[in-house]
Amino acid sequence: MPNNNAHPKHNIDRDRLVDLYRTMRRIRAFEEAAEKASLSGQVGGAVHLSIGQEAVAAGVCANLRKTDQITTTHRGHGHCIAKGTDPGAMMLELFGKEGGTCGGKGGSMHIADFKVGMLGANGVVAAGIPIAVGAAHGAKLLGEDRVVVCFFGDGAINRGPFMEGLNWAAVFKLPVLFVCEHNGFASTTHSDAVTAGPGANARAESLGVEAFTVDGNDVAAVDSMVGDLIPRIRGGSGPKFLSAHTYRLKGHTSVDPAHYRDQEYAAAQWEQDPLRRATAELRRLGLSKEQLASIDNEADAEMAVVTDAAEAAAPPALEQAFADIQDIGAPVWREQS
Amino acid sequence: MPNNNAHPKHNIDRDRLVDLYRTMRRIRAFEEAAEKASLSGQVGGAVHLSIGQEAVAAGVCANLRKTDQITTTHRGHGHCIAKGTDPGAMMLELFGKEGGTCGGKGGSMHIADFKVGMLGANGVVAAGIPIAVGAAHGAKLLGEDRVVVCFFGDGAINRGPFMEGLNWAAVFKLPVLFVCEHNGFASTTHSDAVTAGPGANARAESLGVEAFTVDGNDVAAVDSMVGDLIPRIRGGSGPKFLSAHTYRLKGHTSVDPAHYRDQEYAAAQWEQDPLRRATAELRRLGLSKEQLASIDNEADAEMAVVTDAAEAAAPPALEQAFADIQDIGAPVWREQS
Amino acid sequence: MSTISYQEAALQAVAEEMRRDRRVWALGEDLGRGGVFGQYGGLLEEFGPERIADTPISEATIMGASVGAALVGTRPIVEMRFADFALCAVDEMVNQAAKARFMFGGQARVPMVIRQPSGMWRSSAAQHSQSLEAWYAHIPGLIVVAPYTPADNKGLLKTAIRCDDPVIYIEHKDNWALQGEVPDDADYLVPLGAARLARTGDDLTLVTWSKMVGVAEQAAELAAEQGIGIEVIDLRTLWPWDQEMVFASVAKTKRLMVVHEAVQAGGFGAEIAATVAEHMAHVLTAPICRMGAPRAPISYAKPLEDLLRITPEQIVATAARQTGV
Amino acid sequence: MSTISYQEAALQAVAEEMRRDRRVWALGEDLGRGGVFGQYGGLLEEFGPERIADTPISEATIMGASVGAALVGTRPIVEMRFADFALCAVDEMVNQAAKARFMFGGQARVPMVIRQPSGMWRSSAAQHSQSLEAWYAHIPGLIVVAPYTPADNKGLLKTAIRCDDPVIYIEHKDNWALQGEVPDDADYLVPLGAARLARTGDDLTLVTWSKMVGVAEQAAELAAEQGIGIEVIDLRTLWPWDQEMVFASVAKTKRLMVVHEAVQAGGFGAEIAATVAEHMAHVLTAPICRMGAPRAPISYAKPLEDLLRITPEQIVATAARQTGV
Ligand SMILES: Cc1ncc(C[n+]2csc(CCOP(=O)(O)OP(=O)(O)O)c2C)c(N)n1
Ligand SMILES: Cc1ncc(C[n+]2csc(CCOP(=O)(O)OP(=O)(O)O)c2C)c(N)n1
Ligand SMILES: [Mg+2]
Ligand SMILES: [Mg+2]
Repeated sequence: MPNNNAHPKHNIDRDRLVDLYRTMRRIRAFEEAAEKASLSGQVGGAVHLSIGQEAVAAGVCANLRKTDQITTTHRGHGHCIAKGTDPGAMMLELFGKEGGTCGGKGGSMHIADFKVGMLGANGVVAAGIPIAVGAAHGAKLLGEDRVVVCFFGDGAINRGPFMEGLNWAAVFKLPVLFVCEHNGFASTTHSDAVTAGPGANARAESLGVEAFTVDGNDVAAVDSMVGDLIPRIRGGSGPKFLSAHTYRLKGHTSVDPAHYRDQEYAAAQWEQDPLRRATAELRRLGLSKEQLASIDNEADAEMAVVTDAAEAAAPPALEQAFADIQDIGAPVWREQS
Repeated sequence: MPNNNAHPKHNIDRDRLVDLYRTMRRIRAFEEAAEKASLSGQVGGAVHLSIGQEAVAAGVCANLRKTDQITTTHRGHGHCIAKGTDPGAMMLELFGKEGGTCGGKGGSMHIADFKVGMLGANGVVAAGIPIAVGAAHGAKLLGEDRVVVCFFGDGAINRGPFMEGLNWAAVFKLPVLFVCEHNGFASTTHSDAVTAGPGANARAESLGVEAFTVDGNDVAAVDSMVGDLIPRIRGGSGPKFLSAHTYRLKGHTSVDPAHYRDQEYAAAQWEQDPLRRATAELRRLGLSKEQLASIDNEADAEMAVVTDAAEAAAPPALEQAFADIQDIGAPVWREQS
Repeated sequence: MSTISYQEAALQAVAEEMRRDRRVWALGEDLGRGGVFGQYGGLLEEFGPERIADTPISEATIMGASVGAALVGTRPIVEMRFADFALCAVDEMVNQAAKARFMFGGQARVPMVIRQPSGMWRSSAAQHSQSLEAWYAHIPGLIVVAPYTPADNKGLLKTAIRCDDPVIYIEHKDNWALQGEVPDDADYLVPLGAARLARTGDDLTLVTWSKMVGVAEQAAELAAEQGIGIEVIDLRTLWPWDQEMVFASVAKTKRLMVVHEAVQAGGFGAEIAATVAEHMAHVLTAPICRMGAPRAPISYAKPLEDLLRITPEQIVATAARQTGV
Repeated sequence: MSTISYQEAALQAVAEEMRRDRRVWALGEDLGRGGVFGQYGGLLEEFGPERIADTPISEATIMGASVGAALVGTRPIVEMRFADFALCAVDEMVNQAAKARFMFGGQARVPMVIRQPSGMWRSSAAQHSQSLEAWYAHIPGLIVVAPYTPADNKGLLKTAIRCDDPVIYIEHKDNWALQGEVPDDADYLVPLGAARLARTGDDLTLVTWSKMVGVAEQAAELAAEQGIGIEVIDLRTLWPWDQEMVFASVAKTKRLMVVHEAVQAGGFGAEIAATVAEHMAHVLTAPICRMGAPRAPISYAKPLEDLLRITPEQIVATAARQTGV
């Protein structure tokens, strides 16, 4: 049995790490802005932050083509940005405004951006798994050269569609990379407490899907591992599974103080913040503090601009409430008093 | 890792094997009668025969107490008889008559007999798994000393509730024995063709449920293996999983000629008929042809009697169509023209 | 025109559409052996296992993977085997397939046909006999079709396959053998949302669908002997339903009866009855009347099962009361 | 009597019933931290993790295991978190829980309460906002309850827990904070199947339930200023529903309006409207009228979401048309 749990030796190129860092920083800046807007009430609905988990999004998506596709979850801002979705359109979506990725009709949990291969976040845990598998099935049927990456959490591996979807991908030998972001929590529950057996990888292997593990807070490690896996999947070797171990530095939603976790442990986890670790590595590779600060500032500035724009933007036209339901049998819009 | 795949050495007592043989023979006789009644149109609905798989039912249930419980599937006649359900009531049920296990309202796919711990067959593949797990959960909550056995097929291991149910049983450390009857088929499909990975046991182990394999056509082997497992489960060691390898000698339903399978292979499988194998073993242990024939004849006679009785029995009173729906809000029976 | 069965008509529809459009494929359990009712017979031989895909027993993923495959441009025909098993895939049908287009702001479409063989059939008992069309009619984003004639099963299935939105396609299990004249034309399409006037009559409008159309026609025949003219409307599509035809008929007959096999309480008949009550109360000369099943699970024993079946005689008796004849 | 919230009332009901009957337990995700809306707050401390059970994210098995646990004599309270997630457990609810008693010929009972927080709530979008009570009312074997007042949320939840049949228990997410007088009595029970006359009036009977009761009461207030007397009936239990009270009220007012948050097409309002049309056409002086949501998924953006909310003003305008004032 190959040792799938070893971290690949990575000797990352400085420019590549700068790019990965920039992606992570942009995700962080976006979510910090989203968090503020959520707490101030400008953004409605539930907002799930991936702060602390950015290395997975950045490291995975850096290895994808624009024509490749992903599905994600309720905690998907990072995956969207890393796959190339415009944060401006995303912020408009969070604010429920015209010009949002979904015209303001989906919100944080339903961001989608088909033109960059982002097939949708999902409000139902594990529901994106069969959808990703089906997208890969579709690619195979259409003879299109695409890989589909399916992101989900450690809580999702206890839902039936997880097992069904992996078995399906293996039976039909589909080009899917399953990425389980193991952040320790299923909402306010420690995922360990409700998950039996040796873990996600054993489940994947038992379903015929070769499984790998990576330090999900080490962006270079994720990049290297996925850089190895994607060409194999593209080459027709069937689905693969990757467990990325990380930590959710914030609560389940923007308003969850997460009192249920060991506060000392949680605080200590900030040492493992993937941004902090990448910063250290970049400094080691010779990047100056000023160069790093300029990336940070650029990201913050970008997100300040999109937030201001989202605040100022118009709400969707009311008739959008009845648009894009179905071609026949949908309600007819009538201006109301 | 313990070698769970070895057949346990069994040195079975002759009397015990006679009892197991008798159970198997009664199941066979019941199903041969049911098959005839189905083909003649006296029994409606779908009838799924377990002919060739009797050793699993007999070998497992011989190790259960009356207070222990089981759930089964669409192919459950054998499990019912082995658990102690009266074949007379079962045959009445198949004929849709008064006095049937379910008053004629369930039919072959919904036989239940709570007084002997038979919690129900099920028309939905894998649906019995969470129900069995819940019955065990209930036993634990109520502090009752019971083991629950959950029977299902190799096709069921591709449904989500299979995975969810096993994880649940392991998380809550419930007294359940999962028995997967691997008969090679999921309806008309070879189960291998739609099942990825190394098999049911690997799936179970990955979910934290220790798994074992047995030759499901060797009733003494099943008996011995389960005789070992049940006390451990009863002792609080948590759920266990058993794959019983067997073969469905008939079609999926009584009317399925099973043209889709290799006819030569299928014919050869009759050599492995558990009844035939037990006969040989009993002969080796000194049972005479006559003694065996008398068991066979007794079983046939018993089932002839119950079939005649079922044929002659009255249909359920019409008002039963509206009975036992719910205490309030159920339709009121009115004699119709 | 050829005289073929309801089942053969569906088979023709699928084969023709698969020939016409490479993106169309079918998936479900046992399809390679023709499907559980033979309604895919021979398709594997023509189209191969990629497009007539045998699946694991994984209803949630049959449905969910179809949503994904539809989102990226294929056109899956999803076989659920029995409508009852679709209950293992409701999140995928209702939270995903029905909502994706809207929720994503119109970026993508979900062209899929979800075949759900329905209804009471030969003592199949409570878990293999349900008629749940009312559920799907209640869900925004879904189209609901329930053909009765073989011709409609060809024309509507073809239209459903060409439709860019998800369609719940309900075939009645008791109809597979029903024979009828079916156009041979590979472009024979029946529009969604249009009812079929099965029989004209002056005294009472009877709206129904699926297998009950045949029962209603028999009832109309019997009623005619008693001098009651029943106009039978075969709704064919439940959502959107043909209000225009129903209203026009009620305007003429001034009486409405709705008949369906499904449970009456909360059945789709309630929607039709309520809509007519709201809009046509002024023309009605008799109270609206619904006939559906009692709110009871379906029994296995034949006499009990039969008790839940609506008969032509019951319809005639009710029609006689309603028309005062 | 104490003034407490809808959420606290439910908490009281569960705690009291768990004290009273050791067989009662609750299971679902995150219950140990009080549940997603705090409606289980503090119960873990009193009853321990066996009876306030944190589960995996396995809706199908939360439901299915509860069926098994109910069949053997426990009385599970099943928390589905959002009604939308119950769609991951429909086989278990509809094919198993609802049918087991009947299908097994009355050998066993399935006493379980399935809590489904429902309805639109703070821009929760299409997958966290649905009202699907009509579905469950259509299924034989299920009881359906949708309380509006805090007192009813105590009394009905207690009755539901004591009920020997499966109960779909629908709490409106926008109601959690609603304050009201609630009896302290640990034996305060509200009977299933009995509606509540929320307000009397002579001109129009308005039947509604759940959060819409409050909206209807506001509408009645406004309408009274215009001289229209609206009688508001809070149905509370949808199946079985209180025909007697509705019929008596319609006999008096001679007009019926049904209002619900759920999609109007195929909503439970259709059942009430149809039943009244069938039985009381002779007394009605105006057409029946339903007000429900358009058949559209629920948008995230607040102005679009609001568009699907029925307002007191809309009800008054409709009532004015209906009563000709
Ligand atoms: C089917 C379903 N059940 C429950 C929920 C509520 N819920 C939303 S997120 C979540 C936790 C998910 O945990 P995990 O998969 O690990 O993702 P994470 O939040 O950690 O990113 C839960 C229970 C849901 N959205 N869908
Ligand atoms: C959820 C569901 N899907 C499909 C079916 C139809 N069906 C009945 S039995 C069966 C095959 C089951 O195979 P297996 O679990 O191996 O049991 P076996 O028939 O071999 O005993 C299928 C697909 C069903 N009853 N329920
Ligand atoms: Mg997690
Ligand atoms: Mg099998």
